[in-house]
Amino acid sequence: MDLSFTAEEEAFRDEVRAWLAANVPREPLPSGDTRDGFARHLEWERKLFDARYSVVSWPAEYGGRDASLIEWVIFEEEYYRAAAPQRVTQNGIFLLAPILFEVGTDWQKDRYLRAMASGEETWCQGWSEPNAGSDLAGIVSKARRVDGGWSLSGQKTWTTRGAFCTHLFGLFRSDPEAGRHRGLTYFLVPLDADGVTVNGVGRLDGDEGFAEVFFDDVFVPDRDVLGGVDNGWSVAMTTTNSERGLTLRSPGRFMATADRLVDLYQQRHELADPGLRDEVVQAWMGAEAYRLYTWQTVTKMIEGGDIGPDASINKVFWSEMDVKMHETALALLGPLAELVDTSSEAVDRGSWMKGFQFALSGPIYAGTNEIQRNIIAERVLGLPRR
Amino acid sequence: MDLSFTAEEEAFRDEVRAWLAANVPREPLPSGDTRDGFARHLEWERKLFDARYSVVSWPAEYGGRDASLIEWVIFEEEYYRAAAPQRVTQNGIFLLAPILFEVGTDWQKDRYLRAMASGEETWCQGWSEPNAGSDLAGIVSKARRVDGGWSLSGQKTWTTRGAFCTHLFGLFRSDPEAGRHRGLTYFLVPLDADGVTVNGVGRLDGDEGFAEVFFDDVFVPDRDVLGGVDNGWSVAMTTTNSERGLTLRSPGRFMATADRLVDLYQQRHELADPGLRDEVVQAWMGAEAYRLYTWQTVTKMIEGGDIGPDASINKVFWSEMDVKMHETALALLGPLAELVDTSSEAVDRGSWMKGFQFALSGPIYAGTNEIQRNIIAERVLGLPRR
Amino acid sequence: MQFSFTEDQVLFQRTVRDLLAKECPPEVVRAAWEGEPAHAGRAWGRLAEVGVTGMLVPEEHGGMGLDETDLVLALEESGRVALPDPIVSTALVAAPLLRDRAPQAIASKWLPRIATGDALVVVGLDESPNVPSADVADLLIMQLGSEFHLVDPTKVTLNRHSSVDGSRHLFTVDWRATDESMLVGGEQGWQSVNEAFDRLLLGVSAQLVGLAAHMLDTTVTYVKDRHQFGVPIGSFQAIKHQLADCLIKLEFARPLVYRAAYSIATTNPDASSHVSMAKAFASDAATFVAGRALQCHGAIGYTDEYDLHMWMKRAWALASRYGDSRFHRRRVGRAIFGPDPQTQ
Amino acid sequence: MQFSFTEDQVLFQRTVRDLLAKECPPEVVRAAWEGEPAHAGRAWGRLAEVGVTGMLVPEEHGGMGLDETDLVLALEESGRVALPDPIVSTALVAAPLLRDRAPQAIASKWLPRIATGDALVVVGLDESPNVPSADVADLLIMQLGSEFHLVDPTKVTLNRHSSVDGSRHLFTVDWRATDESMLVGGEQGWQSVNEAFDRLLLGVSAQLVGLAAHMLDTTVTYVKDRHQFGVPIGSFQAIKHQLADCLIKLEFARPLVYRAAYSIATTNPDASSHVSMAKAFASDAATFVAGRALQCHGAIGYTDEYDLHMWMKRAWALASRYGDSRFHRRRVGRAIFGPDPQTQ
Repeated sequence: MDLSFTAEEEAFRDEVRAWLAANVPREPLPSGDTRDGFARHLEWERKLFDARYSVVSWPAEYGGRDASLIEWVIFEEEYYRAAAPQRVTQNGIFLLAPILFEVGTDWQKDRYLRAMASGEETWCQGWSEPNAGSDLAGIVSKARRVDGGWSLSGQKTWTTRGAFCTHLFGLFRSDPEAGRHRGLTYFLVPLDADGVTVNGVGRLDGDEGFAEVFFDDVFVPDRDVLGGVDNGWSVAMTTTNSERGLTLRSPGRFMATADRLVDLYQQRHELADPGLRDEVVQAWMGAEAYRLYTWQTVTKMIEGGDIGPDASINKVFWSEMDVKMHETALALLGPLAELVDTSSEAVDRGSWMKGFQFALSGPIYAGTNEIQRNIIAERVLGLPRR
Repeated sequence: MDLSFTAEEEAFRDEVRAWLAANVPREPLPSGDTRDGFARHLEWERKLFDARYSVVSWPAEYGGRDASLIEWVIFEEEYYRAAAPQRVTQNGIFLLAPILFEVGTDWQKDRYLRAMASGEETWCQGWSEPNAGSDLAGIVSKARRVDGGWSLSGQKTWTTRGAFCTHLFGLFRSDPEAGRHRGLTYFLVPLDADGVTVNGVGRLDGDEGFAEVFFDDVFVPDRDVLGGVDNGWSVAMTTTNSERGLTLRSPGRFMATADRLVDLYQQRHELADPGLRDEVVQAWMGAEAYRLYTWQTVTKMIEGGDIGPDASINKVFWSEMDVKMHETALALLGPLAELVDTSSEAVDRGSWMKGFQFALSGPIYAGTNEIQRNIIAERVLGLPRR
Repeated sequence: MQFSFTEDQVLFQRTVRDLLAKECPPEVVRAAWEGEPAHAGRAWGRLAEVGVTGMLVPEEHGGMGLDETDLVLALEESGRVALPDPIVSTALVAAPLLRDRAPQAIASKWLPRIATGDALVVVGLDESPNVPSADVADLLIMQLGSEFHLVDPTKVTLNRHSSVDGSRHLFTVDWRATDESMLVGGEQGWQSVNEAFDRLLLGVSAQLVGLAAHMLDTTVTYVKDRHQFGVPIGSFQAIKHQLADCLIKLEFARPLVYRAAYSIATTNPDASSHVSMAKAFASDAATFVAGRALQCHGAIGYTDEYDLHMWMKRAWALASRYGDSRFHRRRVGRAIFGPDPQTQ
Repeated sequence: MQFSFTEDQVLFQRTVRDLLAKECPPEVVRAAWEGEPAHAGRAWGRLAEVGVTGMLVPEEHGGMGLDETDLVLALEESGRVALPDPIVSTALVAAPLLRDRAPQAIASKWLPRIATGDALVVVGLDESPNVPSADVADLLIMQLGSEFHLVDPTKVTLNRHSSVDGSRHLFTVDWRATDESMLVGGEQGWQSVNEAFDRLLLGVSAQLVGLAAHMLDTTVTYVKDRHQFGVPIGSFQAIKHQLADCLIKLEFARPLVYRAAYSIATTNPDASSHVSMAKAFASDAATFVAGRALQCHGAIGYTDEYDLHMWMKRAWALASRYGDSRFHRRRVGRAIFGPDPQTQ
């Protein structure tokens, strides 16, 4: 056990911190889940890429720095500490790229990774359908064999930032005869292909960040099948682990929230209930626990271990902690909690209420927490399925 | 809506209060769930009976006062406010008697009710078996037809105060061919009958209050079948409603706990976390909510309504509130919480820790809270069974 | 002791429910989100017709001359449909304030108009400087310390604020007190301010219960209908237990709200404590149900096309305003323990 | 950055686990309940043989000369079996106190005996006047304000107190300080007291994690086996989710405990905060798991014939002693916010 950082790691941290201090926009960007904000975020992503900070852990040939997992976590800690913008490229970088590295062809890697890292091409996830949410095996969108490739038809829904992205990765039913989890294939699809229609859908937090995507006889060449025909389920489960696991929710995010909550408490504590101090400390400790748990996981991965269903433990913890932290903040705000404007009365432009609403999506997306608890009980504790 | 009491009701309250003030033992009796304590409690029950306070709502011919439901709740409020002893006769009076009144024969009522009210005969409930807990339909103890009656064989378990009582009421399988809920019969059995063996079992709170009861070819005459042969399930469900409902947990109990908690807070608040004040107030308000909910229920019953599955809502609420109240008390005690002796250091002779352990049985007995929530969801909200 | 509503009261609740289901469907709430001022729909007129706005207005002024136990169920219904109109302010706060404190001339001017639905009266308390629906008020009654003043809405400047609930149109009101504008002051003034606050709390608590009931109903319907893994998701125990918990919270908040109505109607000396208990339990019930409703809906609940979010946001706004549940536990605590020992 | 135990450390944990499974089965805990003094079984001798008691004793005194990260997993195992012996006090608190503060003669007298298992040393802190296992101590080290004193157990009067955990034999110790008895005092004394408290917290936290792990394991086994409604109760989602929650609490408490061990071993200036976080999370995890374990067992868990209750009660005792989770959050709060603003 050694919880200190090497001189190289500390130097990397200093370098990242200095660059962020010099480059992070002074004023927060508009939400990346709106059309205008998305474009503004892409400018920032480009800046990150040019400084080789957009994908630090990737190989240099795709725009990365070959950074270690430890350096990656350090980068993320600094990124959130600096209150740098949300990554609108995250679904590509964190969900698709790990699979491309694992099962993608050389053609696919060369074609897609660098453009993803630079933000030139942006990816959304096409998994959920109107009748396939928690039960992904209920997917009915079809892939029909045609000359030189496949023809896709059907509908995807709740596609985050789907209205602004250039590409979609998703599952389609390629063998209608096969069982629920079999006969699915994973495709890479440009959203400007003929037959694709994208409709933006508003979210409860006021952003237009969802989309419905319709496929009407959309041609996809064979080279854009990822991980083999009819093999989509096992490929998708790889993604699920990384979506649920540490990659999408780096501890820096919650440490930054906890620090803001401590500041808020210091501003508001004379007006607020004395019991809230206990909740603020609990939130702060929760972020610390999450940080340590992550270091444990990172060490395990470096030592060759696998995250596996532990990712579900992780996901339930951070998603419910995130909700709780924001609830504590709203309690500190009391009657001001509802204000979401930029007046002097509203605290932090109503960002806590906005953040609360965003946090509420945590226990739902990437597999609801009900599904995660089933996974923990069945795959980790070994309780019997029904 | 009229939340005031009539002059008669107020007079009844004053009379009860005065009698209790004059008669409740100054020193708490030893626990009624021990052999010695049980005997001491029976002395008290006799005193109550002699003053016609043991079963105020029963007809005068069985030792009651024909009191209204409202007077009964008033009596209970005063009883707990006076910190009067736990009722060791409660399983007979609150669980069996309502059924005797409803489906019992005249012979049964004359034979059993008065002796029950006086504490001369004491009743325990024989439902659970080693493999029939939440799933009561899993009962396997048998009743075999014999000349003039029935022969009982099998084992009952977790029988509260079974080691000290004189009689048992319980379910036995009279028709082995019938389905799970059918073919059960409800019997009244003296525990000194030939073939009955009772073994006391200790509980986690240190009392010997459980028993296993073994039946080896025990003869019961036909006149001690309650509610008809093979009709035991529907008879039992009547009991379940009253066990889960208001009769067993009168609001006075929680109001008294809340008042003690307020006192404890006033003693300890300088040492305790400031946030505990909020919890103490919440506990006090919870008891108040329970009291009002009970008045609503009582009004409904007086107006001819039925409690039905609402009893499950009631049971989940009070049982979890009771645990929470005791947890708050233990938090107020902090490092002294573990002390259960009579030293000056231990607060209230460790009664909060004892009460905490007792409270923990609430979400388990009389149908676990998991079963209760199923009932609420299926029978009140109408959600589909699986 | 009789803790139930009369048959007439229950029948009246049913009338109001049917009326609001027709006149205040989700599209009306959505219109308020789009900027349509509160009171734009036909609900107000119909509520006045059946007697809701004038429930507390004396009969000689054209009202029903009834009390808060008659009104509370109608307000619960106004919560159930997330009515954007200032019904609590007009019917439950302003009407009795004018009834009890206004000189005859003023009472005769405004009370009949409240009863007929022709006047919306909005009360602004110091406690909550963001006044909802001030833009549609025919009369503003503004608190200034121990005083209430009658303020002509045409003579004030309004500044719009944004609530997370877009159908709540909030304003700060820039107004000037004059000797003529004072309705009540001094000792009586403080009493009026406290009464107004308590009434506001009662009304908001009733609405929170109605909001919670609607969210629970909607979710029960959804989980019966929505299938995953080949079965309705409402057949999963994890869903069942969440919704059972919602019902428990709701069922134990209700009697506190009804008791608060009774205590105000009977001028119980503990009425302030009673409304605080109601507000605390109703706030917690509504925010709890909102959270579980969203979770049981999943992604569809997270869209703004689906109506649920409008109810959730109303619940968040009302639960946190006018004292959240912690605030009201502190208020009840002062009744139990005596003045706040903030020093402990 | 490498947050894991070495292969040797994990292997050693396994050795200790096997040893304790054999030498401290539930019957040993039950015997302590029946009044058998702690340390009556063979576990202590075997723990000494493999090096647990002398883990922090320098090699020149016959110990292993290792650190807290080497010891913490063994202490977790001592919690898993609810070991009644004073292992935390002897191995984790007394040994380094004597090592760092005692004059050579005293160190040479006691440290080798700790390492061989011949001496049980019990440390009594002012914070917790009920000292467990004082009746079996070969040496008492008693705090008096800023001082620690070495006290001969044959020269004290012990008064027994009862814990809800009958296997915890608690005593108040009536003793007299003399000039000769003082081990350390003054500024160094305060430092020693704080270090001793932090070490005690670390040990208790590790035991709480072990207790929680055992209760969860036991419950998982039970719910797989117990059938109701024709299926194992562990197949019900309501049971699954409760136990999933237990695992989550446990898994997030663990890294805090391990980090606290590391921080003490490396004399991190924030070590006190780190042990407080560990104690808070471990206490909450253990009491949560205790509650869920009982609920998932139902009535059988409520009997004293079944072993579960002994683990639950140890968990309740250790969670509430030496500062409960609220106490430690306040302690961490002082590190975050500065001195307690008790006046806010």
